Amino acid sequence: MFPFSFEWVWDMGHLVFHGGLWYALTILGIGMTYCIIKSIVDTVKADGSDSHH
Amino acid sequence: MKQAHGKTKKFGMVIDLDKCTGCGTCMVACMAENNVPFRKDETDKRLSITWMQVYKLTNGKSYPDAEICYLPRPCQHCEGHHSGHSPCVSVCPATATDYDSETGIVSQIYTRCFGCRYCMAACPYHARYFNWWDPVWPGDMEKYLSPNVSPRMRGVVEKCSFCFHRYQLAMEKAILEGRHELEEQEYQTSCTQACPAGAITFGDLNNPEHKVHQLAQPDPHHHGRPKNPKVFRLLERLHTNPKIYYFSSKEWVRRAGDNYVKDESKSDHHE
Amino acid sequence: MDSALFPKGVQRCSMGKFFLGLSIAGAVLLWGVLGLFLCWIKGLNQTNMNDYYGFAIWIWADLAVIALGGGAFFTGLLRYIFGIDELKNIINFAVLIGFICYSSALLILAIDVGQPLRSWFIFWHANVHSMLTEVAFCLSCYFAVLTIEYIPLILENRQLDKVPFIHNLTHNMHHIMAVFAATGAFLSFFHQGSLGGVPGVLFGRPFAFREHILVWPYSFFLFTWSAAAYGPCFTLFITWITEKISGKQLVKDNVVQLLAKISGWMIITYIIAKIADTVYWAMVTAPSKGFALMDFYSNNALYGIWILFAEIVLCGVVPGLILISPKLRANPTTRLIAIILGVIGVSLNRWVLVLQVMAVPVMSFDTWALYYPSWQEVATTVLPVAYGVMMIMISYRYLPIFPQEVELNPIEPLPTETVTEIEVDKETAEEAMVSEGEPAPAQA
Amino acid sequence: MKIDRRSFLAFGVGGAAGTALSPLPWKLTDDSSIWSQRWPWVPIPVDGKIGYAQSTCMLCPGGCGITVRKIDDRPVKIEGQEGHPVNQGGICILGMAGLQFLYGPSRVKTPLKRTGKRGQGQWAQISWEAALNEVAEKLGTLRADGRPQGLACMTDTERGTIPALLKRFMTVYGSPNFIGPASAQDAQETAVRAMAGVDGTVGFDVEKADLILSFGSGLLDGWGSPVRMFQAYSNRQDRKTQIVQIDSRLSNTAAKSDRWISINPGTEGTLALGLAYHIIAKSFYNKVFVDNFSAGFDSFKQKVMADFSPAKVAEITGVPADIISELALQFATAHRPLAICGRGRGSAPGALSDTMAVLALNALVGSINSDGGVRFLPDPGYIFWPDPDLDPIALKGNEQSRLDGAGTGQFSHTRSLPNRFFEQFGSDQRNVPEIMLIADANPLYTLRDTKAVQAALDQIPFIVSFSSFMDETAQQADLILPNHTFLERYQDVPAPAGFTRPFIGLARPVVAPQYNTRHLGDVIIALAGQLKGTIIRAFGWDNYLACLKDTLDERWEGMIEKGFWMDDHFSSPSWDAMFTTGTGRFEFNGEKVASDPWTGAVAAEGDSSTFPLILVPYDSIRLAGGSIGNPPFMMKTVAATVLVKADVFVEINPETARKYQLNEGTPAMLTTPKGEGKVRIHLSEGIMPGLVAMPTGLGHTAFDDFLAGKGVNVNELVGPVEDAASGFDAAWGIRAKLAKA
Repeated sequence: MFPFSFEWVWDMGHLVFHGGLWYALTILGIGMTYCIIKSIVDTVKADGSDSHH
Repeated sequence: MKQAHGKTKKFGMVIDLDKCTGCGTCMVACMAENNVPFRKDETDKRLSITWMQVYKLTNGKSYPDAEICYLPRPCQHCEGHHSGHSPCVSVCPATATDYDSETGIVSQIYTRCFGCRYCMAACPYHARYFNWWDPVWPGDMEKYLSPNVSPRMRGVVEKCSFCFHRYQLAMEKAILEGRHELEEQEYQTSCTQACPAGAITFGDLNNPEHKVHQLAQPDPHHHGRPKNPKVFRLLERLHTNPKIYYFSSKEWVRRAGDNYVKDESKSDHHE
Repeated sequence: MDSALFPKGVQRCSMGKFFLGLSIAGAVLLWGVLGLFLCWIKGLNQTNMNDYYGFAIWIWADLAVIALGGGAFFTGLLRYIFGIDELKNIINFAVLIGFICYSSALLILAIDVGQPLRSWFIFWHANVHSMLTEVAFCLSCYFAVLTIEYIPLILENRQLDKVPFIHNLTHNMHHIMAVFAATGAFLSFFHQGSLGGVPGVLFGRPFAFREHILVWPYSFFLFTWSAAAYGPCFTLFITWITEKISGKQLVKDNVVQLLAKISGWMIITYIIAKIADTVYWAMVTAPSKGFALMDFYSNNALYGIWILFAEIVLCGVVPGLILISPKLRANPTTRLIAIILGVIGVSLNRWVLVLQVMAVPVMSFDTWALYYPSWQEVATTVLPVAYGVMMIMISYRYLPIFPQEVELNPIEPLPTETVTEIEVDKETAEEAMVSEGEPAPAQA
Repeated sequence: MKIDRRSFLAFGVGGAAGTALSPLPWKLTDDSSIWSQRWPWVPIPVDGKIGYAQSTCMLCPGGCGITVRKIDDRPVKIEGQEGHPVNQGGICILGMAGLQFLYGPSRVKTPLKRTGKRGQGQWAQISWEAALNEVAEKLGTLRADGRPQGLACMTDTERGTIPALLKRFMTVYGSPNFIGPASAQDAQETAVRAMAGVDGTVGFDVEKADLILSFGSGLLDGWGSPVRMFQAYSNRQDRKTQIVQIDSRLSNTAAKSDRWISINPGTEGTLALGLAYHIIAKSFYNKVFVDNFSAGFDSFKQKVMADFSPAKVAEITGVPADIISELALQFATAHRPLAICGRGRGSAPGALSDTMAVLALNALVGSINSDGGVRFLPDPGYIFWPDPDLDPIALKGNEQSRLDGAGTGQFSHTRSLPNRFFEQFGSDQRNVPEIMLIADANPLYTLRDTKAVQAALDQIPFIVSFSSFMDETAQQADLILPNHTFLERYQDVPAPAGFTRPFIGLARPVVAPQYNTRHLGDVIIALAGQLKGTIIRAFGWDNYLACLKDTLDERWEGMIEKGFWMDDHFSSPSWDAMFTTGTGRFEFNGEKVASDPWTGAVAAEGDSSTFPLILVPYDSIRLAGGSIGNPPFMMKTVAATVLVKADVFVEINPETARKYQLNEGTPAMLTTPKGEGKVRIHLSEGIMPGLVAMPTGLGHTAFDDFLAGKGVNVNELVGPVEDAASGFDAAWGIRAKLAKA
């Protein structure tokens, strides 16, 4: 899974396979992080605007 | 540096089916050498761990023309058609079974295996066995366990290792004596040593001086296919490229080693 | 009693009835859990698997539910990537079914391995050349995607939605759902395919082995294709069951017909490819290894040529033709027959490529190996069904799964409720505003 | 702080998230892999220094040399001893599994005294002192009553110092009833005594013969010294030796032979005489031998010519007349032909005439004491103990006739007749011994008609077993005084079965005794000590080891080193010097054989209308025979066409199956005049139609759960048939019927 495990080989198979894997995981990670941060920001903003009432 | 030094080995066997009497000593020799567990009922052969299994083949003729041939089947230590692409090694998801390019031995790492059994599905020879139960040695039988082979826990796959620990012990001894190469007789598997009929020959298929090479005459241009017309390998047509060669003087036995579509003559498949 | 948790504007059965249903399914679930723990504690000797049947009913169930759960990724792909907007009315349910299927599949895998405590070795010591590694990675990643897709549904529960952060999170997740859906489709393509690769790469098993394109056997592509083709059948089938049980129409006919039509065309194209694959395998691949087609279908008590006919013609060509015919598709009875045949067809395909592979002898002196599951295996295989029923019951009761339900089943507000619901009305209005123009499913 | 629902939730979620992000889950995950790799219930074998110890295997009469691999003091594996004259480094399946006997659950770990009813398996552990006192007291009382002949002793060999000590004990005690085994080996020795006057062992020079004609002998199924036979088989191509197997079943031996000749069961002796007919008729016999060194040839010839004509033999044996003549020609013209007898493993003696017919065949072609022939060896004489003094009680007791009638009158050539021993209990109550000592023998399993043996044992008031294992007979004992196993003791193992040179193997302890057991030799000396008087005076040794060293004398040093003593310079005496019959010649018809030996084949018990089929037991190398049973490793090798769960499979020809509407695997009831057993059907083209073949070695009721309760003991279904010429059990099968169960 990681280059430091002993069965790791720097070959096409590993690059393609783990490339795909880490690519997918990155998208999912970034996507969720974006959603959560944006939601916090939205919530805080909304709270701020609420307090003006 | 000597040329022979570091040369890759390809350990394999030639089993003379004319000589094999089906006595089963190889099976027990293997069990005794490799700490193979046993249970009270071993009659369901699909649950019984026998790294070395002896099959009984019949020629299908009626009494009294019936003939029997016994065929011992250890792990075939397939090489596949490229760099250790054996049926089982290629499918193991956790790298728990590996093809050792130095010796040609297909290893099984019990502590790495998590028991998915994909390798068993992949092996057409049924050479792989699953530990459905925790091993139990009754009485004081734990005392005869050999420290050279670790007993397996429940839930992992095991199989013939060509007594790899014997190779390691022999190499250790050789290296202490300042050698890097083993003599042919220094590394022999337990079944080879035990066979009372002398039906099993074991050695380096790559070494023309070894008896296995002379008997099998593996053809390097055809993935080790035997050049000796009386020698065959099991399921040659599947391209598993096994390292167990069988000798038989009987045509029907050699033909039983593979599958043929009806009316297909043997010569047809030599592609 | 729990009506405050119901989606807006829908009617649900009484709490008692709901709990009765839950406890029936729960009893079955407990039976399954018993089998599961027996397998974990006492080991796989509790099953009737053996050294010939290392893969057995669980792996079939695993492959089957993943294929059937394929409706989720394919509907998602159509909805978010190809922009077929009508499908928003069924995508929630497709996601739910997918979530159930995939979580079940992972659970089954966790029971099936001999050493569950170190099953993570499949990730840690991954052998990238193994189809099973590909399955494990894509399966777990895609399960993460399904979870991400299912979370907003949960968060849309009327009470949860009142929390501003949750409300915002739902909104934002819907907003970029296309990205997740695309990732899901990518992952699904590979794990559905690699599941097909699992038997396809077994070059020691001429019954399973298929020729390769690059590193993938034909069965790789056929599996993906068949999951996409038959998965929607299962979504439609479960929708039909849910409608029958709830006694309401939940999805509009045009949506159902659209999905059925797409499924039909997918099935037809798939089955043509499957026939081509079968012919090539029977005429070229298998004979090159010394096997005639009938070697795989004779000399045993179960696997006759009927199974090939059933899989390809009866449960492939037939449902395909029904579903592409506008007239037959429009007829609820023939449509249902086609959908059920489709579900059977893909399950049969997975059965053949798991269990028959194990059954066929390879060495000329070997014998057929037939097996029947132990009760522990049956229980653990039924467990996901009970779990799925319960998941659907709970989700249907409390979450706005079917966007068209309110429209299709208008209810007269009860007089007692009108008094208390003024506040809620205001919320509904807000919601309606928020929902407008959103790409995500929501109450119409 | 106010804990409301929200903060509680937040706390929970936060806690979960915090835990997830901490190292804890990672640590647990990592640990889980370590736990699952070394559960405490999976043993980790202790490592140590590798060493080797050599000894002699005593699990069968083969006498192979073994090398035991040890880790420190712990034997871990048995292998064949390189360079051993008998097995040349080879080993058989049983020997290979030998350690399972040493450590197995069927060991009797300490002296046991029966507490429940006989055979109930209720025992009290007692001390050696108490056990010996009890036996000595019983022996003393019986002797004081003046009935020393009421003591009987049964062993499974008559050779070596242990049987000699037992026999000596019996003699000084005053009983003639020392009962040894009666196997094919004993039948051969008896025949040689009758025909050649030689009292010794019989060797078969399989390594040098160029044509081996086996009359049903399972050379690859455990006959003789099995490893030696395997080697002779596998090397035969190098020597251009042909092996012809005459057998009613395609046994492993038949399958691996160059030619298999199927024959009606039980008619092997008839075929041998049929071959003799051709050899005599065509004057192919060795005239030098026949004319100068044999006697009785004319009457033999007359008999053969009259009663064993090709047509008649063909009819009886089922072997076509042309094959008989072809075979006779092949045998007579071979350079070094050798005919071998003893059915299967050779555990049953068979009719004396069958053995004599085969010996006569060898004699006709001059294959007696020649290279590649049968060798008549003198007993390896090394037990030269002074004759003991006998007191009047002993003298009187020894005058009584043996209960089995062996060695006297009509059975003058035989040594022991265990089948007769048990049979005669019923006829006269006074014949029942009062005390029975059983060493290494397991008659309740190995003798035919198990039920009758059980009934006989039931009548014996006091049974003492010296078995190392809880075998069938030990289970019926009143007292068990367990011997060390062969891996824990010294013992001489003379004359490996069928070996062609005078030979004594030596078993040496490869491990200290694992349990509270005692060497049988020491127990005999101790018992003699308690009985005092002339009895202890006959045993002038402190212990067994002293006795053994004393007996082996100058051979001892070499044997300790090499593991065996072999007369390297031995050469068989020439024909003119070897026969010690009255005529000094080889007697074709035997000397002092009471009834006419050439009466033809023994019929199977039972009438053919009730029992249309014939049950033939068959031996296989994967099922241990004799008094011990299969160890667990060997059970793993038993095919699923032989045993499934508790059901044994009988082999029948598909033709027979069709006739009785049976299929592969059908459960059936096999009935014989002696009993019935639940079996299942295995169809085989390797068995003659009309026969039912059943494996020996199953159906144990003792030992451990790995062996007991599986299949049927074929000896329960087959009864003995007494051979008129020798008293041996001549049964080779029994009539039977099969019906769907």
